[in-house]
Amino acid sequence: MRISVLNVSAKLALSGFLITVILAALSATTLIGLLYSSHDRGFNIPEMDRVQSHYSDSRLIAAMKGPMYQYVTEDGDIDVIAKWIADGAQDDGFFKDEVMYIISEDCQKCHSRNSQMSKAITSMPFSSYEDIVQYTEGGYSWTQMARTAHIHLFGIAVFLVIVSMIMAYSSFRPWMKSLLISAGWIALWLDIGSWWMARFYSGFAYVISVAGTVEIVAVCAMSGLCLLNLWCRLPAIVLEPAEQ
Amino acid sequence: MRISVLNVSAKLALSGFLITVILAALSATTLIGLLYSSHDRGFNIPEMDRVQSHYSDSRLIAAMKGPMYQYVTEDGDIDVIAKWIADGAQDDGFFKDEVMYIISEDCQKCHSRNSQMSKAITSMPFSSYEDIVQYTEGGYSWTQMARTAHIHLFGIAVFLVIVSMIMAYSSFRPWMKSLLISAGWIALWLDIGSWWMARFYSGFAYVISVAGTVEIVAVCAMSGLCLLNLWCRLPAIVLEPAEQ
Amino acid sequence: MRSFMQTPAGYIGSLVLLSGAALSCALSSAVQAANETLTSVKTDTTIILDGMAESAWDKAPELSIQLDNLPYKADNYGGMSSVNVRLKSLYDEHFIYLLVQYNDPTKSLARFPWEKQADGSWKQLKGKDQTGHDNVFYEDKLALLWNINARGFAKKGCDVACHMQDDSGKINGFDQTGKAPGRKYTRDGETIDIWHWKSVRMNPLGLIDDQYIDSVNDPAVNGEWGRHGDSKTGGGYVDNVNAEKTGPAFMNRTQGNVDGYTITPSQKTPFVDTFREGDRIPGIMSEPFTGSRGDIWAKGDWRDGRWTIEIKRALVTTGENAGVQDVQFSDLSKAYSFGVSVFDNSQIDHLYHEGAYDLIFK
Amino acid sequence: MRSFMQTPAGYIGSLVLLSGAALSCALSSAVQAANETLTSVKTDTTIILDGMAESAWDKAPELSIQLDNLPYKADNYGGMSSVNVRLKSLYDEHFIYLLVQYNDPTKSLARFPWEKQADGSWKQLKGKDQTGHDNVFYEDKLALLWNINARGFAKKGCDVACHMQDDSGKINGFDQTGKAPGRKYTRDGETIDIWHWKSVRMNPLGLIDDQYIDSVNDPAVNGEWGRHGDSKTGGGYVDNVNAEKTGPAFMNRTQGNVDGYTITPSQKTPFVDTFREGDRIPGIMSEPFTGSRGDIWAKGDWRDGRWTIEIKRALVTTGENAGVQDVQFSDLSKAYSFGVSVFDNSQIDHLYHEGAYDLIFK
Repeated sequence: MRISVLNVSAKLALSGFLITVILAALSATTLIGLLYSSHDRGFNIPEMDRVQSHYSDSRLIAAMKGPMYQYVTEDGDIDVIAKWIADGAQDDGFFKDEVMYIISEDCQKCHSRNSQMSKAITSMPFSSYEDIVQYTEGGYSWTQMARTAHIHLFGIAVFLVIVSMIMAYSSFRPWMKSLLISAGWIALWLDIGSWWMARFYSGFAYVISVAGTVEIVAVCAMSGLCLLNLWCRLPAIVLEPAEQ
Repeated sequence: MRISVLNVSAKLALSGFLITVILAALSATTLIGLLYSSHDRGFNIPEMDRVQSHYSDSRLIAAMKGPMYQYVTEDGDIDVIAKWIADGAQDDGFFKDEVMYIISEDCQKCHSRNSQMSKAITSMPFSSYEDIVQYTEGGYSWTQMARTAHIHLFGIAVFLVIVSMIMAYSSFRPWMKSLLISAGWIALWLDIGSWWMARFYSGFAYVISVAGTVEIVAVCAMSGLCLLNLWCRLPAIVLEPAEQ
Repeated sequence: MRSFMQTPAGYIGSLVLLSGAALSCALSSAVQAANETLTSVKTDTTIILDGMAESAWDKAPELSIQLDNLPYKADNYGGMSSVNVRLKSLYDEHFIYLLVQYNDPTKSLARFPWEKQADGSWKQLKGKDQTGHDNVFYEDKLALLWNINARGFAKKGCDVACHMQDDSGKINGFDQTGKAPGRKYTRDGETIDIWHWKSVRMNPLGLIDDQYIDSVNDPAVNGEWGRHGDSKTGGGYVDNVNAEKTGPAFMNRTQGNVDGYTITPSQKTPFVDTFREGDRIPGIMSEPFTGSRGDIWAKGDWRDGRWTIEIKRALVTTGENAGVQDVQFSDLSKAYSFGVSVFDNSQIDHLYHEGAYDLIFK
Repeated sequence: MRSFMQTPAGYIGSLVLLSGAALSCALSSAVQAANETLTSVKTDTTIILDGMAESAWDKAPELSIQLDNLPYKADNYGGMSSVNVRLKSLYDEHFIYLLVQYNDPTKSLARFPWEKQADGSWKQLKGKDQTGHDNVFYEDKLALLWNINARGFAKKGCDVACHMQDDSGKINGFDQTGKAPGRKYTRDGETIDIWHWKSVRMNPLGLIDDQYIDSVNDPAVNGEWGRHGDSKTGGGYVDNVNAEKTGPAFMNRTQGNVDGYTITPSQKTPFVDTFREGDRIPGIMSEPFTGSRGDIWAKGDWRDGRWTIEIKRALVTTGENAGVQDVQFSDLSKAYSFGVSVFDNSQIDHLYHEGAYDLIFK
């Protein structure tokens, strides 16, 4: 069976689905661009340091790089604190001499139980090791990960199996079909798996970006190719030999 | 038609789907284990009293049994407040004499607009009947239930119909296919229905647990069996006689 | 097994077995942890109350308690926001002994002293907060609360006696705005014993102010609500102020004592002004309590940023109203619930812990 | 191309190319936004310092800065909670000029005045807050802070010099409870220039109090910590109080001047009490600073709810320690970071903005 031999109604049904999937993929891409760039409108290329920060940085570092950046005296200060966290965030001499100095210069004025500054955050004091260490764990928690993963895996599985099956019954060469279908599923697992792995090694942020890109490209490619196959005559070069 | 006779592309498409469903089911199980246990990492067995409290207790009682338990003078105090809620949580003499006394002794020191205690929660005062009554409704409200149920029913229906259809066209014995497919759907209805029923009788928390377990087992079993059927030779004992 | 699994009934059976196993695990509930305990160990050595831990204390196990809560934010509180208190206990045939140690960077003794001004007049130094209580010119204090028969004390600790202002500034219906952030009282018929160690007023005399909390919850009955001193036959504190209230009435015979921020009977001398600007004279005079209120002995010593306090009391007291006002360690197989609190140069704002601890005898 | 795409390797290659392109875009990082700038424009007109903006100012572009933060909540602060400050700048061969304008509904000048009481005695009016600083009987002030070489100033502005009490009321380890909510000091070897305009004490003399911040962070070294007046050869403020501290020592020759809440040299007259109840006499006397501390000229005028202040200083100063204490506009191609702050009848509580602004010359 081939989708090209379906009746017109069925072709319309599949086409509606495939076009909607492409629109949804564009929306998702837009969302990712907004979340990982400093812009709040338009289509944006995600900024790698933000992706990395979201998936692997502790709340403390993410805040210093993000919303609290204006209060950081120099970028090197963030590196000092990141080094301390990477070394295990211990209550050691380095913490007392280096980290607390930066915290007291850059954070404590507002992050203090008694602060009366206009932007005081008395509920999140940074006065002691105990106050600070709770913001040093990086990336997704187990609960966040489990919640986000189950929603995305179920949701993506459902539309991707339909796209894949349409692709499987298109007239393209078998290697093209197998390649795109496999790429879609494997990229999905790599992407979501890396959300979690980035917590342990920030390099997985690159896997997230590449796998996410492959995922979007594979979905859009399959949808686009199937649409062509439904309504157009295709050049022989892309078709399965039996179809030529 | 049998799924075992599909072309390789289609087998890849279905396999990607089935593996993703199993991964998603594992994520959901992890999430449930984290939500209903006292742990914040790893894979956990849900604790029954937490399940029961989540689905049937009011927020006030759930807090007194859970995170705020250390501030409750005696367990009997929880029963007094539970009785008041069971009787309709009215602004009556019982409320003024018994309930407010317990609230003032056990809660108000921190739950007060002006509290300066170290653990003050000024944003959630318990000073008056109006302050308190909003935390007395048990379990899911109609709105919460309608919202949560429609999301889960639509979402689960879509992936479960695909899993079921793949199962239906597998080579297994008809009774196995019918059993697993029925178990999946019936467990779903029992599970979500009990979310609501537990509001009236907390024993339904057991139904939620059993039905949820059956649901997960059925989905994973169908997915696993279909994967085997797609790529392996199976022993005759499990196959439909015509296939042997 | 094969034939069992082959039937629908067998299959359902397996499923049920599986879910049952999962469920039974789920049903096992967590065990609640018991209170942490301070173990009192029998001793046959004489314990000398001098604020220094002799070797006899080495055999007593230590209980460490973190105090990191304050009941209110005094606007001029400059004290510690958390402190770790370490406790040990010994006992012999007649007495129980406690050793209390905690770090406090400041030895605070200047409790409402008189200070001579540039113009020759005298001024009593005070630093009141928004509730009218001092956190600047006060003294270091420590309180141990022992449950006598208060409901919930074994679980919630001192908190059962603590009543803070409600949203309208009232406690039990009485407006306390600007008067007190909270008051202490129990439920009807319940009492709690307080061992209130005061570094200025009682430490020089080697005593603790033995107090208790009962259910008085009306300031017309008692200005301190449920807080009372134990029954006494004599002794106590008097403000050191002349009839015109313009200066002190008495002074210490030897003014060189830097810790002398109270006037003890042996030091008491009529005031003669031969002082220079900035000189200080105690604002209070102390005489030893006699009777039930003076039946706990204690001596604290501050050294290198740390208070060490040794305490001694009869296991069973026999003073007036001892049954109501004092905890009685009459059954050494029982656990006795207590709480501990530190006042860092503060009149009422105190560092406390949540819950209660248990004292047991071994 | 056709044959390339036809092979599996070619197909994979295309995919990799695509993702690579997306990724390289993703790696490009965002450019940080520069500070907003105040542009100083060259003028050949003589600017008259009178607190009124002549037409020469029309050609200078305006920078508007919103100040809407306060460092602490003074318990008797009644001033503005936000204000918009508008700045312009001109320069000529030797001098830089600044025009500062902001709305302030109250002209506050009554800085610690003496007031005659009903019984004929004199009382100096004060209204101190919880930190011992006045917000009731004080004066309107403005401060411009110019970076000399402080790390981070170009990004964080005045904040780099600001140190507030920590949770235990300490700054750099020194207890500041009841003394000051915060202190100003820099890191070792760094200084910041302060142009501190004071409407009562210096405005009548047409000067600004030229100060600076250095790294002194110990009150034993300097009671004002890092804050200092520039080096001076004479002049300054003296409290107007008699030897008995019961009343003023001097008064203004003509008492009719409503703005006369300081006594200038030309007005200074020994105090003779011919006054009636409620009459006021300045609590302070001012003489013009000479030397580096007096090398900035300024005049402010309050009219219809708005302060207008004109300021003039040499582009390059040459007084004692000018290199350390003064910002030097020696390279007109450079950007000079600054911050601005308004004190609405407040001794230390000031409206400030976050970050820094840049002055450039065109």
